[in-house]
Amino acid sequence: MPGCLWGRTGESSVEMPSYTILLFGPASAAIGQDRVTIESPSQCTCDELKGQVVLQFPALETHVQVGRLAVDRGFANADALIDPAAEIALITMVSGG
Amino acid sequence: MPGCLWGRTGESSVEMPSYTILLFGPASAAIGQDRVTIESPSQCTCDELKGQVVLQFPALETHVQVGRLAVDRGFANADALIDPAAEIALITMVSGG
Amino acid sequence: MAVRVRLTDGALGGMVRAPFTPGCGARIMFDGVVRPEEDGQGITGLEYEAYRPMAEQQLERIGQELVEQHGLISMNIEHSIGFVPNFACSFRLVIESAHRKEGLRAMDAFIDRLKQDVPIWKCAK
Amino acid sequence: MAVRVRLTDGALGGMVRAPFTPGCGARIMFDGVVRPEEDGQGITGLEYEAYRPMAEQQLERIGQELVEQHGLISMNIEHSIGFVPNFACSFRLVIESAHRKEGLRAMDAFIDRLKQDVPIWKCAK
Repeated sequence: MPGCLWGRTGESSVEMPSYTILLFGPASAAIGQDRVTIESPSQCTCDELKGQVVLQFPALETHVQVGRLAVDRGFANADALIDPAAEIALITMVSGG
Repeated sequence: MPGCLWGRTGESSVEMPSYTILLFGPASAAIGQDRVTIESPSQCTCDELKGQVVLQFPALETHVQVGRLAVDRGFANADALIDPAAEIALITMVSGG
Repeated sequence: MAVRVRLTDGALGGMVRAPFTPGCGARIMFDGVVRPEEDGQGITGLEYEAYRPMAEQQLERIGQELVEQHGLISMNIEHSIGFVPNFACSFRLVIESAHRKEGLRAMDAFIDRLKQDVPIWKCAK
Repeated sequence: MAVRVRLTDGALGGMVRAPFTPGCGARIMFDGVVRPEEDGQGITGLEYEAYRPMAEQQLERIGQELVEQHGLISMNIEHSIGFVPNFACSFRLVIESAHRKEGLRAMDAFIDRLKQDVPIWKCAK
């Protein structure tokens, strides 16, 4: 039940995790920013975070579809739980060489 | 019937063709010469000429076996008739590069 | 260290010819060159952008993998960042190996991986 | 002329980097290097002997064939004749092509043909 916080009444509510995602190349150009910040109701897997990006930044949809997330400079698996403190980047279709 | 010359009695006998064959690398080293001359009873095909080389220079046998003849700087087919005036070379196993 | 990686600002210049590493029987050098058109359109060059720390790490990782897999002697990888004009070199890969076959295979494999897994993007200008 | 052939006395020195030919997206350079042993025996170098006119003609012919077959832009072929010491370069092949794939394939094919059909012999010294 995401969003439902049991117990410890009287304490401040649990902070929603906030993810900063670095953008490069075409993705960065698409929204004119080199990063986006995503507020999520709970800690996300890689695929969930991609879903949140699309929800909150629809202009990035095609980039997210063809892209992968890198976490601390390595590609993350789809179901890997992502630490909000990690260095996260959206790696869209690359074109080096 | 090689060697049998019909007709035109009284003329000088037909000259036996003489082939000069250039040698290189291991073949040249094997007999300490950079060429051999082969007297043949008649004009030879490539394979016949190789046979004559082995007959007249047995030390070249293994080189002839692995080698090919070049005629005027191109590899000759086994059954090609070879002009004694051509530039002929024995190309043994090469090892460039 | 068998693998060296460098990201360089602008076009790659001529390489100083290093002596051959002992054991090397084949050195293969690949220069990727900017062509004056992209998708049929005339351009003046390509602008490369990288996620630098990850690009360096990926190039190093892919290099190490291929050095081990193919038993290479050394791999030297250089890629441009920023603007590279037409007819200039934006990527260079130098592989030393005992024999040519493994060097050629590794070169092909490296460039496939570069175009798939290294966070560098180009933009026609 | 897309194919250039040169037989050179002794080791091949550093090559002057020619500008890339228009259309070239990939330049691949292969250096064949003399290794200090042959069949497990230490050597000081290799002595190359050639049937020069045929070697030149064959290198040119094989080059032309591969340029046509793979649609290459240029091929530059250089081979040493005479003594080449250990750790020096005795053979160099530079191929320019629009893309890397055909260049790498042609390079491999060329060296196969060289080792089969070009009258050059080496002798360990």
